[in-house]
Amino acid sequence: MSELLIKNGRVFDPINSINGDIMDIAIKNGKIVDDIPLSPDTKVIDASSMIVMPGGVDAHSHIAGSKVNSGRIMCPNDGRSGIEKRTKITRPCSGYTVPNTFAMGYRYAKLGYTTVFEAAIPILHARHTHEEFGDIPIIDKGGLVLFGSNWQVMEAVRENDIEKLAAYVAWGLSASRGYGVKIVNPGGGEAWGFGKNVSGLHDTVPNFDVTPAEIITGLAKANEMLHLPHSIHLHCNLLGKPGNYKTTIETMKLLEHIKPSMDRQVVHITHLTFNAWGGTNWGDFESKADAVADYLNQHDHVTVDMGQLIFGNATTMTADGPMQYANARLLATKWTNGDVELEDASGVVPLSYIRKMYIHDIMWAVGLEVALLTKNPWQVLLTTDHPNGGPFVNYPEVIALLMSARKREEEMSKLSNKMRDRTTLSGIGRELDWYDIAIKTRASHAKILGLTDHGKGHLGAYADADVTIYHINPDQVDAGREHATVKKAFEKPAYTIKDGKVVAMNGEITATPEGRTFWVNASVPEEDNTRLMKDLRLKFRKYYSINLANYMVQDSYVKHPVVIKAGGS
Amino acid sequence: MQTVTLTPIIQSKISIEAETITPDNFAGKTREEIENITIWEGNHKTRLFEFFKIALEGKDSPENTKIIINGSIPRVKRVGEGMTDGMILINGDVDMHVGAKMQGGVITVKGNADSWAGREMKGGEIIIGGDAGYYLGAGYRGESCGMRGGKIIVFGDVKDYAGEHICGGEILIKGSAGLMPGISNNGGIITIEGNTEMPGAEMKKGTIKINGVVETLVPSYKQEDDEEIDGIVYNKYTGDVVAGGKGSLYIKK
Amino acid sequence: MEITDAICSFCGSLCDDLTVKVEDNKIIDVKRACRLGASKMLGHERINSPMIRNEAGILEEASFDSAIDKASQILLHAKRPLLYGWASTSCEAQSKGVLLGEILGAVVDSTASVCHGPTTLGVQEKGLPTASLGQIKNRADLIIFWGCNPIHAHPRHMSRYSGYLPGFFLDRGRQNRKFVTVDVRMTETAAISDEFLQIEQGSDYVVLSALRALVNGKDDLVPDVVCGVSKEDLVRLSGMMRSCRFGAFFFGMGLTQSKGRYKNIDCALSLTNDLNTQTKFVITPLRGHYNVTGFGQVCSWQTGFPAVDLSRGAPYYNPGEMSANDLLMRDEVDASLIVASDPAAHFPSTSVRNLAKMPLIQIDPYANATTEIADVVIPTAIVGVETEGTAYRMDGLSLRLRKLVDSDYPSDEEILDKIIKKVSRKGDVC
Amino acid sequence: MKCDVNIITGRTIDQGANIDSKLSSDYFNACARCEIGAEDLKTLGLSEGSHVKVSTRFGSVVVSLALCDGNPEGVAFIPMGPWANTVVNPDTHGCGMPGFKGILGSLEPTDEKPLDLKALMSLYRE
Repeated sequence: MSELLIKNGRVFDPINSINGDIMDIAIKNGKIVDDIPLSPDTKVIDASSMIVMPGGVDAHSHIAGSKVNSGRIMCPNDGRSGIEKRTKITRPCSGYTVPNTFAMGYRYAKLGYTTVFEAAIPILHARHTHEEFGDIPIIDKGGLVLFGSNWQVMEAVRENDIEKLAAYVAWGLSASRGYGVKIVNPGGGEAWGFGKNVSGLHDTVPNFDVTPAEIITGLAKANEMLHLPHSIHLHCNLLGKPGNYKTTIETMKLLEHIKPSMDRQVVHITHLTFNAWGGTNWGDFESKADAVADYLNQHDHVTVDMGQLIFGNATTMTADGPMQYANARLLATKWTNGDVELEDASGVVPLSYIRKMYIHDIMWAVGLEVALLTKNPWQVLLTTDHPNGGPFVNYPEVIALLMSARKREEEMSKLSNKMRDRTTLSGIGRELDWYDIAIKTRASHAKILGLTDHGKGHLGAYADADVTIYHINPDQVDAGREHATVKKAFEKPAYTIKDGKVVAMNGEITATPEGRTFWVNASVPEEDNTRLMKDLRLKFRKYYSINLANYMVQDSYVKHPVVIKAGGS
Repeated sequence: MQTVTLTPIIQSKISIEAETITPDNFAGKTREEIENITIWEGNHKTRLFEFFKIALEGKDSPENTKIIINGSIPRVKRVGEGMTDGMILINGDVDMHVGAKMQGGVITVKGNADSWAGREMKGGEIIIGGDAGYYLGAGYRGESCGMRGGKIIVFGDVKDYAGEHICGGEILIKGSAGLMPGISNNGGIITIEGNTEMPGAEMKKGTIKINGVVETLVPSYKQEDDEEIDGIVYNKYTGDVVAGGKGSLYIKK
Repeated sequence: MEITDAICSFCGSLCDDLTVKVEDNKIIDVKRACRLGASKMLGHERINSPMIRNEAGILEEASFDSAIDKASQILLHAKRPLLYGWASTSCEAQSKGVLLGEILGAVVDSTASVCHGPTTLGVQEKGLPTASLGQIKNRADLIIFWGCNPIHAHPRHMSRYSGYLPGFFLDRGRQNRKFVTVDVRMTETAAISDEFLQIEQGSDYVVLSALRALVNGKDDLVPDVVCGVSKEDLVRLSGMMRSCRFGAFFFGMGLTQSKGRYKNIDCALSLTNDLNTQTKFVITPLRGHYNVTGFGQVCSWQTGFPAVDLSRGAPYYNPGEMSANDLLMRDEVDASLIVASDPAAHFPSTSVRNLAKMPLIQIDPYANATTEIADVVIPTAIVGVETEGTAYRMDGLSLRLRKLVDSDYPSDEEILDKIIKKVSRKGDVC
Repeated sequence: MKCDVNIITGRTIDQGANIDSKLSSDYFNACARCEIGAEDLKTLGLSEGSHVKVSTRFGSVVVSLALCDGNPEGVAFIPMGPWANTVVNPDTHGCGMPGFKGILGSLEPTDEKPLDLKALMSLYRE
């Protein structure tokens, strides 16, 4: 029995429409409760003059698995940049863009985050992802599973057998102990199997006679047929190419007619920093964030995240194999590729985003423009697509940029003039408030993932007692002017509380409990499953390099699982 | 002027990590303070006086601080790491990473220096009277840049990968060099008076000049017209073409 | 009893299609295993009991508790302990090894440093353009074996992944594929290849550079003969590489141990990268022990580096300085713990001599050369036969090894855990 | 009589199949050997199975000779193992990997017999 009372904080809990009210938050046995009697054993945190928010939730980050580890192995130079010694309660840390697993957990917790989702897991490599999850302390985790170039998916789409497709999605989530459907450059991964790519939504995937558009709509239908808590999560075709905003908008349009099976978006399109681009080449490259935001302002079936670029080192990692090779050739840098049989591709390319290189400057602006030009704060999540746009430890920088037009102006003064000419950023006066930030860093993440009913992203009764308390008084700080103060406060929360336990204080780890892993177990009609298994048995016998019996992630790999049930009605 | 003399009293078998031995760190300190400076013997944290007898004269700023190591310290690593000014004189051999990340000042090694001497050096000068080991003036694993500035002179021979990833600065080797000196050269100048093997592979920019015999040249250099430098006629090559390189490789005719 | 889909824990191929027949808790037959796998599964003579070397220099049987106690005392008093091996045990045990390294302030290095360690150094220069083995099975119409002899070291590799089986895009298997072997001598692998390019020992870097020049259209720069290989042969090989639909480059110790070491890998990686401008090409190291890949993975996600010096409480990585042989050659190590490997059989004599001088603890199922110089010997269960655990295939795929028979021996993980408890201070993270 | 060779070491299937029974005679037979081509065999004036002393500047060892048609002249192959390791080059060239291949040395006939594993290892404990 542990009790904790957070007194007199200024609470921002957007899911419960609480906007800065002075309130007490009571915690009992790891959950938020309506009220607790103040017994002598109750620990009290005086949060007067401080901001209280639900623990941060990150719906899109690359924190574990084969790609992340490839990044570590190929970049010992990154490893040495974040060295921290072992302490009495923490394991040693390393890395900046690709921290070791321990640092991953500690740094998120120190930043006030308590739940983080890994955004790209090939089913075949899911065991590895869970092994790393097991070594990421403190935070709760879940993972999105790659389906976009999967043979079984493309065949079912080609046959227009959405029931079988749904059965495969359900099976794949179960096999990988995964949470949701991720689609990366649909069809492109397969084309990359022979060194090619797909050129757009309606290009035919070689050898499979389907188009990216058909893969996306097919998976969206299957996703809704299964009532999955999260929508499809999509990395669009042509990402990383000038002019791709058209494809991005076209992709959004493609899904207008699909009805969500629950109260959420139909599609989440990720890291807009990399696909709201105009121009036809790197010479006339420009931002088209305004066009994308216009579309978002008129449609509510789409949510997006920023994937904000952070100047300095990044390690790009994605299932978009062909894009990564193009990157590596363009930048003449290291390149790791990891095609996954029958399922997908991947690439890892370390790079640096450099101020005054106008392409990088424009990319930097795109993420901010999307966030600021889209009116509904719930529609755009704050992310850096860690570590693609930059490491997650820079979220406070992004928060300060969103809250302060002055900070943006200061930053723009260090950038190229082309950036001003080719983006709308300098004309945007909008400054987000604390409530908006609470939405963009936790509430909306949880809502978009479908986790609010599972205790995440809010401070209502029975929610997980994941709470962050920031050393900043919204009455006294004008975020627009005092952006440095804001950034500092978000860099070192006074308290991060996970399941009712203080895990970090003022940037120091105080406890290292093990987090949970969310996964979705969706049921499908037996007959669909029977048809599916017939296909899969053949695939394993002939084409996979391992047997079906050794494929599924065994339960022993999933520490503290939380199984969310789904399935057709 | 401040002069600190360190006389080795024990030769440790385990390498001592002593990145704390720099003029920057010694300047202005008393003898007792210097004696108590932290060094590491494996996993054991210890202090300078456990391994050195220390004599001190004067008290001054880093630029006017001279450290004399009176004897060989073949198991003391990282001496002079990151130093910005002043002088270190080692009257004998020194272990790995001497002058790593050095930014200024002068290090003189009378004897031999082990591998990674002048790793990622940015400025200053390292003079090695004897031989040097592997990776002289090179980089760290996975980094794209090794030495960026300053000068290293080795009077003896050096082993493989001298100046790997060098991006600036100058290395002069009076003796012979091992395999692949100046591999991935991206803007540094390397001169080898003696012989070497497979110089300059993947060179992008910079210059490598060899006055001795080159055992093997990688087959991806373009031969240009001969050039005369300081009265010596050289075969001139540019490359490495597989890296899109425009480096210059001079081999004495 | 028959156990199907059993995974072989011998080499980095991790074949997962074995059928093992068990009677009276003994494996009496193994189907589909190669000679290496079968020899392991069917068993060898074991170390019976823990042993401690007495003052007369003789190994004497001891209890597990006293052996663990003695081991812990040795490690606790060391200033430069080396925890080495890890290739033939589970990721779970490797993970304990890293933790023990943190607590002791030790160097934790694996057999990769005398195997594909240089490959990792090459990858750190250029990245690793690779693919899963199934991808190669389904697509590769050109297979290059460079400095490796899978017929000896990975006997089922060709039949399962890299040659004989039909794949989705190659329905006639071997007939659809060309094999090319590059080596300094005519090996069995070379003998069954369509092409054999015999090169001078130690000339790999130069030959690879010449191929790079050719692939990049710089034919005019390549001399008529490159280290004994005719330009004509090189032009033909580069032509095959450029015109295949999907090429797979496998390599072994012929590259990692020859002159230039990791620079050979670096060059092969660049060649692979270049070839992707014209076709699809991937490259994969043939990893030896069944879980040497796993150590690199575990150590990297836990510390950021594929091998690590934790002497100052924070991870430090620099092969050539903190690798087992560098430390041993310099006689820096003052105590060592050897887990699931046999450095006394596989290190140069200088290293072995220095290893023998200092206290040495061995954790292993079998008596081997290291046992002959060990001071404390602790026998354990065989992972993948007597105990479960995770292992990584050479292409980075993790698999769950099965337990096939019961055993009275504790696992490596359990022994390491006991040592960890003995050497930790109260309240420390572990 | 004497023959200069470039020595390479490496895996063989016999070495691998006996790797967990290193005290066995099968392991001894698999590893205490040196494979050379017919020309070198002729130079030495020896036949397969004869004992030969392998010497390099790092040490020497006595092993049995075997004929390997695949070996070009001047290349000697010794399976990886304790016998090979007495003659390999310990220098790691700054990257952790000793010189297991490309070691220059010589072969010469000898009356000595190869040591078995225990005898070989006991030298290290002296």
